[in-house]
Amino acid sequence: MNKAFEPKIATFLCNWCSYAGADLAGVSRLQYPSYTRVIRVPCSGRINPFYIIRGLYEGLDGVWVSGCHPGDCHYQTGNYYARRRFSLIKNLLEFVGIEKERVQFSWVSASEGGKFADVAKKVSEDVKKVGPADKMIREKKLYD
Amino acid sequence: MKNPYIPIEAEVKMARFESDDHSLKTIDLKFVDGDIFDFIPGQFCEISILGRGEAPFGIASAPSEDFLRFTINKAGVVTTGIHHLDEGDKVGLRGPFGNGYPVKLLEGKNIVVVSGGFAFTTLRSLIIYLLKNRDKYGNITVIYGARRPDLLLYREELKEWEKRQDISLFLCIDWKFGSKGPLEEPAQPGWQPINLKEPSKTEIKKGVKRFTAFVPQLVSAVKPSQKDAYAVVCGPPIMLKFTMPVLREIGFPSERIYNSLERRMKCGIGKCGRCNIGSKYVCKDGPVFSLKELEKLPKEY
Amino acid sequence: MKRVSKKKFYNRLNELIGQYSVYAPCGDKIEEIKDVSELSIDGLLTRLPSKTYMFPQNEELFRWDKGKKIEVNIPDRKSILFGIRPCDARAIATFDPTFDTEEFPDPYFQKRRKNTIIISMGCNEPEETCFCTSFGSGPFDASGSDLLLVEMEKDFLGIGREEILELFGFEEGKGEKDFEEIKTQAEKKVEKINLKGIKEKLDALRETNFFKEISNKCINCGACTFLCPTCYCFDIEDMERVDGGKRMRNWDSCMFKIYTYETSGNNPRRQEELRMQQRIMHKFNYYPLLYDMYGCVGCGRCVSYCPVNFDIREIIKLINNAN
Amino acid sequence: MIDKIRKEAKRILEEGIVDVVIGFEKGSIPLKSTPVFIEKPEDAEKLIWNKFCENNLARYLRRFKGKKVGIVANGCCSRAIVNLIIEGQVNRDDIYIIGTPCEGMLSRRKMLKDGKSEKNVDDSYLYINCKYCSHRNPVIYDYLVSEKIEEKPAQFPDVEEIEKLSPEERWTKFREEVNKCIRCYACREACPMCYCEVCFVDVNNPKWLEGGFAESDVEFWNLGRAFHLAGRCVDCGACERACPMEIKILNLTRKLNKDVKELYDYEAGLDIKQKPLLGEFRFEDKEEFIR
Repeated sequence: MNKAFEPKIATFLCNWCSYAGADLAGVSRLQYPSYTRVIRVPCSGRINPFYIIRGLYEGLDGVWVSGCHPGDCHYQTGNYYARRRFSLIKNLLEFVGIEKERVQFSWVSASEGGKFADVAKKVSEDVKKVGPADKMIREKKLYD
Repeated sequence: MKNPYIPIEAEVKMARFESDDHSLKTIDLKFVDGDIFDFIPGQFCEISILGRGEAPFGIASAPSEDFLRFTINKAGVVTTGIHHLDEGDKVGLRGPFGNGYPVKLLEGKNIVVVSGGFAFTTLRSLIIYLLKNRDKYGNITVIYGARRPDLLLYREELKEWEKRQDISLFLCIDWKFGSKGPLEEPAQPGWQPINLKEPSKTEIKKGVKRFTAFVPQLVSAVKPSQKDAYAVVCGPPIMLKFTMPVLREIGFPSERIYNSLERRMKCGIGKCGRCNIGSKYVCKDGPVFSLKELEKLPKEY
Repeated sequence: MKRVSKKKFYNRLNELIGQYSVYAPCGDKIEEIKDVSELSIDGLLTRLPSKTYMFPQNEELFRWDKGKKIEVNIPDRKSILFGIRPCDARAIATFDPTFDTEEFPDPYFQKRRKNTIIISMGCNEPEETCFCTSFGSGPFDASGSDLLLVEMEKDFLGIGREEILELFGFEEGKGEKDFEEIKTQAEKKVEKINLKGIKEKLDALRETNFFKEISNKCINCGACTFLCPTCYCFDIEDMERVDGGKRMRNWDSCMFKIYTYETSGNNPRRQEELRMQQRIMHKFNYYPLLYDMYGCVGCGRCVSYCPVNFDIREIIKLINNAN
Repeated sequence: MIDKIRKEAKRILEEGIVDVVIGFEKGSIPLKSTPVFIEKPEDAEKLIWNKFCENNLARYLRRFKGKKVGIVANGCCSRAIVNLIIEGQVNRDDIYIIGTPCEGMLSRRKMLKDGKSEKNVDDSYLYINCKYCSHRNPVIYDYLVSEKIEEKPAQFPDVEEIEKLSPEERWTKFREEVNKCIRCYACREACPMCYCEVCFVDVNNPKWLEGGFAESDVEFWNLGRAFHLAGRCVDCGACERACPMEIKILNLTRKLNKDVKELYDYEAGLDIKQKPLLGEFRFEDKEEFIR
């Protein structure tokens, strides 16, 4: 592997805040690594923790979930519920030995284009630091 | 050694939706290499879409036709995959499996075909087979019902059969938009109501072929003669449950009622173990059983 | 009686590892060994049954590449299955009528079966969960194995096919008397359950409430069926990959709700007792009816590993008492 | 204690308070007790209570919907009942709980391995969750068979030990354990809280994971099942005891219990009025891990 490691990061963005934040980052011409693969969701509360496990199972190097700041949820309380689930799944994955850098969470509002770019940079750096995922991945290829 | 797990490649020659709501799709298949195998009406094939899985479907075409026809309801993963198929696409096919209808036994006899919903597929195969060998068989009565007119399969052919003299066809529907419970009035214009409480008292006028009723009630109203006749029944479990007593009432002994069953299947060759009723495997020893055989087996169907 | 010293036998086995793939108990499982030193046959039964070898937990039926071109690989290699117990060896024979049929032979099973020499090891010290003698068999039953070894202090006594005995250098020797003694001692330890007429008894019980009454305890997990050496139910599943896919055959269990669940939502065996009934009937009614043999060999795994101690021996006794 | 259980079971059956009593009877193999369903008062003599009543009887409650059920329940069983009531699976009025304070169950397999018998066994043979049990007395009951015993605070030294390891070591440990899995789902079926009509492994749309026995699949299954018990696990250990392959499933569920306790000061199944952990929130819930 001579090529520099380019991680793949599944990025779940809340439609009402982080997705708009990403948009703003783009419109403002802010630079951040392009390793993220964005999936728009209606709310961070939509994230089934199984999505995160499934992401790792599919061989992604990282999973990043971003939603609205507490109190700002479009559906009033979705992110509060999500917060409990996230902390439990994060701890559980860490407990079984998945590097903690692989699963990341953030609150980014629609006006925080700068924060979005910053977090994206940090997440990418973190994932890059721990290297390609090698745990829990299902067989990817049959033929060499 | 022939490997029974390997599907043979077949091409979709025709694909069309059968019902208005696009829940039923008919596909015609031909093998990429070679001709179609010989089979008996009532047998089934395992259609596989590589990557999605495979599922058993009854063959709806007759052995005399040069394609294999299947009509498939969209329900699960494989059937959804099949619904996405277009003409020219390839699928895998294994078969034919099962015993099929006892066409040899039926020779020289009158035949009553009772069917409900999209279970009509294998019966189409049977009816076309019977019509092809018309001189070998006695009277043919077909009673077929579905929820709505558009859920009746093969409507072009049904229209044709309605006109024919050598087959008496009775159709029924039982569903009308916004209605709850059984219908006493026509569900659609042209569909005659029958007395639902005491269907056997309904007088069926000659030439009337379309009714508003459930299948068991229509059977009771039509009263096909049991004399020298065999009944072939295929339909959803609830229809079977109510049709059997009606047929018995008319006087069909259980050894002259044939029944095509369905079960969850995986292998189709009597190995994977799930489709058994008692010691019989529906895939290998069935799917067609006489009621007499079924009575001997546990009441699991 | 043919006999050979243990040392000589193991040396010979080691020599054969090049020519044959040798599978033997390693801890809980039966695995391929590269050297005799990896063996661990001290325990009586491996936790996982012999079918893990003959009928693996998941087995590839075929695979396809991007162009959907199908490719079948059936391993074809001479192998030795060494060190399993006689009950496990006989269990392999119970697969034959299902997988070795004339109409639809199963090439995966057949090939492996044909290529395998089964060397089983008699049980000098059967466990209390064993009930193999109930099936007219016993801890030293050689049927089902190509060679049955009887462990003596320094030697193995061998019962089995001539050419296999020769392969391992067995020589004529004494030992009948010792063997008889070991055998009677061992057989005494095994519980014998009355199976007479169980098929007819089950026929009579089928329409009654019997199974509903006894099955409350069963939690419908698959532990018994997965550890059973004679249970062969399987599921066929496709696995898609970026460059193709494969169709796999995985173990399945009649104990699972999903096992008979049809797409329409209809489930003929929705109730727990029906699933339990299926397991018992399959082993003691359908199998005798269809193939004239029991679908059980009395290894006792389901007895010792059942989470709720739903003892198949007790069920048979209940069946006997119910009539 | 056994006498009292029998007497009470007999009484409630005779007086028609319940239709069936779920309890334990002597098992068919040594060091094992097995669930029993008593319907006739005279059969109440079969009931026993000892150190080998290792199943969680609350698992059976859903089978007797519409019937009045008596159940012999220790701490964890009663907690499971509470949880089932909270989740609307059973009705409190239909259940008559014969509470049995419990000093822990003994590990049958460990005893057999070491050749111990009932007589020469000590507390080191207790199941791990029994050893650190924080609710030895039933939390709800209609009848208590003996004096309540002293409670200890919840402890998780076993989990802490694993937490101290490096990620790689933890992963190896997890992998080693989980790869024994044969996916017989005994853990799921033995668990009183695993009652889903269709389990996530059985769903084929979305198909969360494949049906094979590959490492990744069994890892997904074990993680997924554990996570489904977050804030619901009553730490009865039925899953681990049921596992024919002796996988240490409790490592995962106890880790979750520890987190739940530390982060939200929550323990499952203590009070009928409790709300499910993931069904409520507090504004001040911790969120340091979120950027």
